[in-house]
Amino acid sequence: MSETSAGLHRPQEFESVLSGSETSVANFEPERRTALQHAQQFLHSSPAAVPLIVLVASLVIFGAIIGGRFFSAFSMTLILQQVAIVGIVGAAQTLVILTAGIDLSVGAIMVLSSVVMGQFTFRYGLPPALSVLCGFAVGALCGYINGVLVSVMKLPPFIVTLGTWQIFLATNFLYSANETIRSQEIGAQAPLLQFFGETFKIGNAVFTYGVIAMVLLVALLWYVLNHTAWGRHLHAIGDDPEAAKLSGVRVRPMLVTVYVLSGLICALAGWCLIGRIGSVSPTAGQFANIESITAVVIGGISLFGGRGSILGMLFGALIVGVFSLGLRLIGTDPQWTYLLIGALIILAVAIDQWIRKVAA
Amino acid sequence: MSETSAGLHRPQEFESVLSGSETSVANFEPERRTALQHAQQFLHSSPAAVPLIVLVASLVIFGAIIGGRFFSAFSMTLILQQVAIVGIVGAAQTLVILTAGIDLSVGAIMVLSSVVMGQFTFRYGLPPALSVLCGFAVGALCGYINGVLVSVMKLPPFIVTLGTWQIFLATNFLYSANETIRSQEIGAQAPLLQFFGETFKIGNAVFTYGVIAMVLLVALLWYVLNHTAWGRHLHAIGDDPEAAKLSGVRVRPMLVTVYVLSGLICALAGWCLIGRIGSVSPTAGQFANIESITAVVIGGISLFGGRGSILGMLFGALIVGVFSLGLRLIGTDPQWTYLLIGALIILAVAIDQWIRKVAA
Amino acid sequence: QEPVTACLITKTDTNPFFVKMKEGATARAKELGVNLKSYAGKIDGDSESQVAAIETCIADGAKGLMITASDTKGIVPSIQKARDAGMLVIALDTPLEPADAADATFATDNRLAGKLIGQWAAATLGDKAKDAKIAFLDLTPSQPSVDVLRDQGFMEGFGIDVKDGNRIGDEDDARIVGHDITNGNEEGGRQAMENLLQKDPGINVVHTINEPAAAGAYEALKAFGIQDNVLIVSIDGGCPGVRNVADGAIGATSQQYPLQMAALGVEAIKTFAENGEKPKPTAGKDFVDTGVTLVTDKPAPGVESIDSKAGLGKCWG
Amino acid sequence: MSQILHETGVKPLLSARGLVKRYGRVTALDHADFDLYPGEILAVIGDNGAGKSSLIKAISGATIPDEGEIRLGDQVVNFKSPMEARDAGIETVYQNLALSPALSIADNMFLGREIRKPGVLGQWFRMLDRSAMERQARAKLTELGLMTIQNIGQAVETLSGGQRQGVAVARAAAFGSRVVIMDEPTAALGVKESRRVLELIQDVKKRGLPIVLISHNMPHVFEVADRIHIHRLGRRLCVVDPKQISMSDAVALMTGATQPPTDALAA
Amino acid sequence: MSQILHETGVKPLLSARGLVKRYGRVTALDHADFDLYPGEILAVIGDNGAGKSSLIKAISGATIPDEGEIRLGDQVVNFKSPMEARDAGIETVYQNLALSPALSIADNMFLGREIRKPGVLGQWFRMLDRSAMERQARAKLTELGLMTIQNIGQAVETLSGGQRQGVAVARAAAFGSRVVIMDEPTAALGVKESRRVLELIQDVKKRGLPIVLISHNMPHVFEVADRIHIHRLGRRLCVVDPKQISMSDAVALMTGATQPPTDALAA
Ligand SMILES: Nc1ncnc2c1ncn2[C@@H]1O[C@H](COP(=O)(O)OP(=O)(O)OP(=O)(O)O)[C@@H](O)[C@H]1O
Ligand SMILES: Nc1ncnc2c1ncn2[C@@H]1O[C@H](COP(=O)(O)OP(=O)(O)OP(=O)(O)O)[C@@H](O)[C@H]1O
Ligand SMILES: [Mg+2]
Ligand SMILES: [Mg+2]
Repeated sequence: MSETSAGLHRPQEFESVLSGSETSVANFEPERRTALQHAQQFLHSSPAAVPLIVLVASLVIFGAIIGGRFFSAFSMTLILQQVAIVGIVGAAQTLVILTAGIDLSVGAIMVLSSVVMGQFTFRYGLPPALSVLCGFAVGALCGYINGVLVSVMKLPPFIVTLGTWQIFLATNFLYSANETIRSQEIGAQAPLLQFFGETFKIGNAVFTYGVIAMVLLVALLWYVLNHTAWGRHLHAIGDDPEAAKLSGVRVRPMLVTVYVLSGLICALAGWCLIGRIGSVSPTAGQFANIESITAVVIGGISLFGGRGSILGMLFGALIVGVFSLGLRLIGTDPQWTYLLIGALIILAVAIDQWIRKVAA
Repeated sequence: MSETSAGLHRPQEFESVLSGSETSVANFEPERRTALQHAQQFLHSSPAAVPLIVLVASLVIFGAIIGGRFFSAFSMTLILQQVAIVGIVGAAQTLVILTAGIDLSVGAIMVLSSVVMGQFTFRYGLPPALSVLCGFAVGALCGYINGVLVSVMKLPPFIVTLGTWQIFLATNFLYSANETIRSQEIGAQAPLLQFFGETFKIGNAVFTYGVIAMVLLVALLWYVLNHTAWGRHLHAIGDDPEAAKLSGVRVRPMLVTVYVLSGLICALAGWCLIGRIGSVSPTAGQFANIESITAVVIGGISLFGGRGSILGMLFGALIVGVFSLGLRLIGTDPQWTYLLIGALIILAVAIDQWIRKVAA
Repeated sequence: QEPVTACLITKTDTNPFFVKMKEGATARAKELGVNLKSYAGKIDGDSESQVAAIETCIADGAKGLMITASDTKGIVPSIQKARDAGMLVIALDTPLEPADAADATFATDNRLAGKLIGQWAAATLGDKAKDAKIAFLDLTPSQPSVDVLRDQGFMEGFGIDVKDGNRIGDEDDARIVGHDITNGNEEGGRQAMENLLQKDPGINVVHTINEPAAAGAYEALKAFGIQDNVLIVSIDGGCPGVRNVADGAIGATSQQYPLQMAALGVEAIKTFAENGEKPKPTAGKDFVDTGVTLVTDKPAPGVESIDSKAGLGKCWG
Repeated sequence: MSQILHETGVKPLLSARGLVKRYGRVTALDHADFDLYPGEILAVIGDNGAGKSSLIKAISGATIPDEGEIRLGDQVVNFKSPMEARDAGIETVYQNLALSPALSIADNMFLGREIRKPGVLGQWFRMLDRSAMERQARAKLTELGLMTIQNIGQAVETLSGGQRQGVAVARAAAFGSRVVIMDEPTAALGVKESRRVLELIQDVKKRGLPIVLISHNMPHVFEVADRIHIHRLGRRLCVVDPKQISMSDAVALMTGATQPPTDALAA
Repeated sequence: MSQILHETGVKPLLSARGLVKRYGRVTALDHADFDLYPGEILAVIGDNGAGKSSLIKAISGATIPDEGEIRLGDQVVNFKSPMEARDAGIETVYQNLALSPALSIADNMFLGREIRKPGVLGQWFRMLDRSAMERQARAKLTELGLMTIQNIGQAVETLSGGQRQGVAVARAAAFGSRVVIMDEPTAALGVKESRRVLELIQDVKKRGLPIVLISHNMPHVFEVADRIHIHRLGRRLCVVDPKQISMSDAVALMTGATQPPTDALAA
């Protein structure tokens, strides 16, 4: 092993044999794949499949138990109406959770925006369209505050939104002075605010514009998340923010954008909320954060970010809707619904874990 | 670079010069440390110092504004009484959060245990002492369910406890049939259940046994966490579970133990709750999870596990108590309290982050 | 001399009913020179916050406190502490259990309020009352006493056998389509109405626990296009509710008087602080009845009522 | 500006002067200098913690130095993010790889420089051209002869460590237009895999691109480097020519066993 | 049981037969065998992904193999956790170190084998004897001459990569009573730091303990190993004697360029 400059610019001797080595990378294939493994493989590659299957199964089961009262176009569209708000808020929550964050303040932003839309119209006499815009602006501002605290100050999203949840909610109560604006007044003076509550029928099926808004929003976000660079970047951030930054994703501005977008979607939910309950009430939407997280979790989206499909969230919300209506129609105590939804949440992640483990 | 067997068992030639290399490891010390850096260093090394400082500062400020009505032995001990339940539940939460988990079901376990203590005595006529034991058993069981789902099934704690929260709460309502057991009855037939509500006076200071229980519990856990192997292992698990496992910590049984312990502590909180509100009410404790997490966060314990002191949690709970009582005595709208506590949460982590960043 | 301090503790500070109660108390306190502090729970059922509030009042050296208890049994020991500290305790709106745990109770007769709308609904339907289909939109799963009193009062008024008068849900009258819970807000009202309509689309009478729930129910009926075939009755008498009566969304509502309750309470505390005199209950009842009036624009024979214009003059919120 | 060990007249393509970076109490870079000339392979060697990674992070925009100046060609540059450095033609393989585990190989290779569909779909709906990206990714990987991956759409997390390293190196080699930087690309690799990476480095050099290679493997360094930058205690100690110095001497300098001769010292 | 390349009569201290470990679709160990004789340094070499880490994880209790048998001395052992392997005297330095960043050096060294205070405090209150642990930790680190750490109470996260590796190696060397296993202990280390670790390995051997060393660095392997276990495609391909085989031949075997002679083949 004497070292001379002649030895430079030449590989070490033992490396010369490499030219003869096998060129294939070590590659282990399982002996044979069972049907179960095939199923796992399929479920692994399509993250929204499990919630879809659960949804269909629960529809069938409740349909079999309850019969036509449940299994009608009318009932089905009723579930859609009941789920619309959670579905829209869930879309906002999905964006945030895909970046490995969490937004506990969604419900507070929603109700604050709806209150602004109502109060700006009735307290200050602004034209409804302008008030709606102001509501969106407030939603965006709330989201911006969350986004800056998370991305620029680098604070954990759970804690940031735990704090802003209380702040936005208190602001809502202080600003609104707890005043409800009546449905009849809104209907008479500012029907635009109730736009998303308007219904139309196709046969027995009854739709509201709120339902349409939810479906379009989810479809749009699905497209954006899966077919644009922005969507890929969002997944990359949730996957590993450091890696995303180093491979050229502008993490900070992206995160701010995501939270602002989440705020805007919550404002949209606030507008739909006025349509749904008719009036503007500062006490509405108290459980929107838990309900939206529940939809996301049952929809198979990972709380650690980067994995899952927004369609799964929609199915998750619908599963909760089917259970709620189904159990009420059977006539069980409402507490049984909570109990079952709790079990469903745990089951959903357990299945998800199982698929991931075996099909890794 | 000819290779002969004579060359074996000898270092490569270029490595022979190493004997002359500097023996010190590269060591950078800052030119000079400012007072600020010294302060950061101190705060970094004692994680409970910041909340303690904030606590003292808020006591002084409220004392200055409100005067003797606030700054009296009576008021000070009143804060302790009001904080006792949150402090005890916060101790359970601290254990779980130190393992990088989170327990959303603490409040539900607490109230379910208290209902079991009450109903077992009054519905089935068990001796109160036995009912209390049953309450503890139920708390331990709930914790065991959480623990098994988290450690054996390897599901994320947030989702597990989101699910069990709803399950335990619904069980509580279904089992209790929403019945409150009146204080008078308990006082007459089973005063043991109200044990932790009994007061004793030292001068103007009024203490309940619940307060004593909280202080002793926190002191005990502080000792266990810092001066026993078990405590060190718990920190190691929160820090990096994989590393902990490989360096010889029994992660799975430890995690189950932690959740069971958390359940037991919640049962203790349930017992204290009976003492505090006098009666056994299935609707109590709805906010215990959020309040305990708030105390933990303000106390400077990292939600990512492994870092922070249980004393910080106690100070965090007291800070919230001081703010609540202080603002109520000033007579502000309660919503301002929520708003300020929200801001306090964000401030607390921001400070924590700053200390960690600069003193790293 | 230091001004008299009085405390007002409500179930929440977000429900308009309590907001107005607070306004009434504040206004009267200002007139009388009483220093009023108000507290509330975070949500309906949050008894711990109320306990903490009572303790604060004791620490604050208040002369009296008014409370709408979230947990009418559970709060009693804390109330006792306040009384031991020499305070006058007045239960507002919701009687404590036992009622004599407080020095006085200023309340609406909730069973009567329910009975009035029950009678009105029965009278308005006339013969059709025999095969009415009734939906009950209740408050929460825990059946708090207001819920029970109003619900069972309505049944008495309508002519339904209530069985156990202290329990909702043990009735077996075929006219009852079902009960669902609303949490007393619009959202819950709408969803509960939808669920019950799903059970039986022929519902024609809806008893609602309060006016926000009624407003939500009305939205649901409107979406089903059957709002004109259904009678909604409610209890509260808040201004939005009375206007809903005027607009025909609510058929009839029993109006209660929270501002007056609170104002009377403040006066009682002031009197007590000055000469130690405690308020006396209304003759024939074990509480000070602050009155209840049926408000409707379609008066029914045999049920005394005022119209919405008169109701609007006395409404709150 | 001294032009160490290089023919006078040729200007450095990428250079840095007086870079300082502090992390709390640690000074990772202590007035470090750096020069990379066109077409060369520059190795950077030094003890653990000497500040090599910090140096290339500062140069590639991954961290912003507290002090100092960086020049690309004739211009002073101030990269605020890795994106900006990339846009200026500097591609980096970081010590910790910087791949997104759940994204596919193609997605990873094109992260931050996605190709959109032509026409309305791409311009208005900003739709990604998946097939074009996959085609190009496959072409680049094949061209570099680095690996045999069946499915270009499979997630990076399903690849072996060696394959992942391959993807990262291929990405840098394929897209770097002015400079390619590699931080310990062979640290976790086996003999065979390391050899492939070294061959790749020489391929990239043949395409005329200069390369910065950080490595602890002396035989590798002496095999491929044109010049060796020795980093010590947060700064450039000296630059040596592997043809004129033995490995022993380089190691002695790097570990502080000897002091550099004055003529090799940096400015 | 063939006793490959070892005097007949001496029994292996630690051996494994037919180990199988599957991860989903990947078979990391495919009927792998293993033998370690008393007092020897056994190197394990192989391509990336050959299954070396999986092998030592199975032996040290970090994973439970799906099939196969492990013997320590004469006994069949079934380690359910790293703790059990440790209690049996097998200490391991894992590829990813396995230190807890927020705990101190002393806490890390004694994790899972803490010393309690003597008397009532320790027995009843289970109080840790901090000063004893710190004293012993310092003594062990100094004895092994591995490093110059000022403060034994400082958190591991404040140490450099080399220092951390040092703590992990020192822990294994200090507490291993029957076998010490090291998985790529020098992969991220500089020349100087690597040398220290190699010296340490030889020190441990002098104390009579057998060592398993996984490494991709051929010169290092050939310098210290008594026997070389060549791992390929999830199983032991053969065991060779570094005194009788050249590096080139070993690399050729490892990468599949040549097939092993039949007499070196494992059972
Ligand atoms: N993000 C950071 N935060 C705190 N300290 C850091 C950070 N990055 C690097 N350092 C410190 O800066 C010094 C230089 O680190 P750097 O990673 O540049 O060394 P290196 O020469 O690349 O070492 P190696 O050969 O081990 O990769 C080290 O002491 C390290 O601990
Ligand atoms: N926990 C795991 N889950 C899934 N696959 C795994 C896991 N651990 C190892 N593998 C797979 O098993 C195979 C063998 O891995 P192993 O880490 O044992 O290889 P190695 O020889 O140590 O490689 P290297 O030299 O890169 O460290 C690889 O294909 C790897 O991807
Ligand atoms: Mg480095
Ligand atoms: Mg390995």
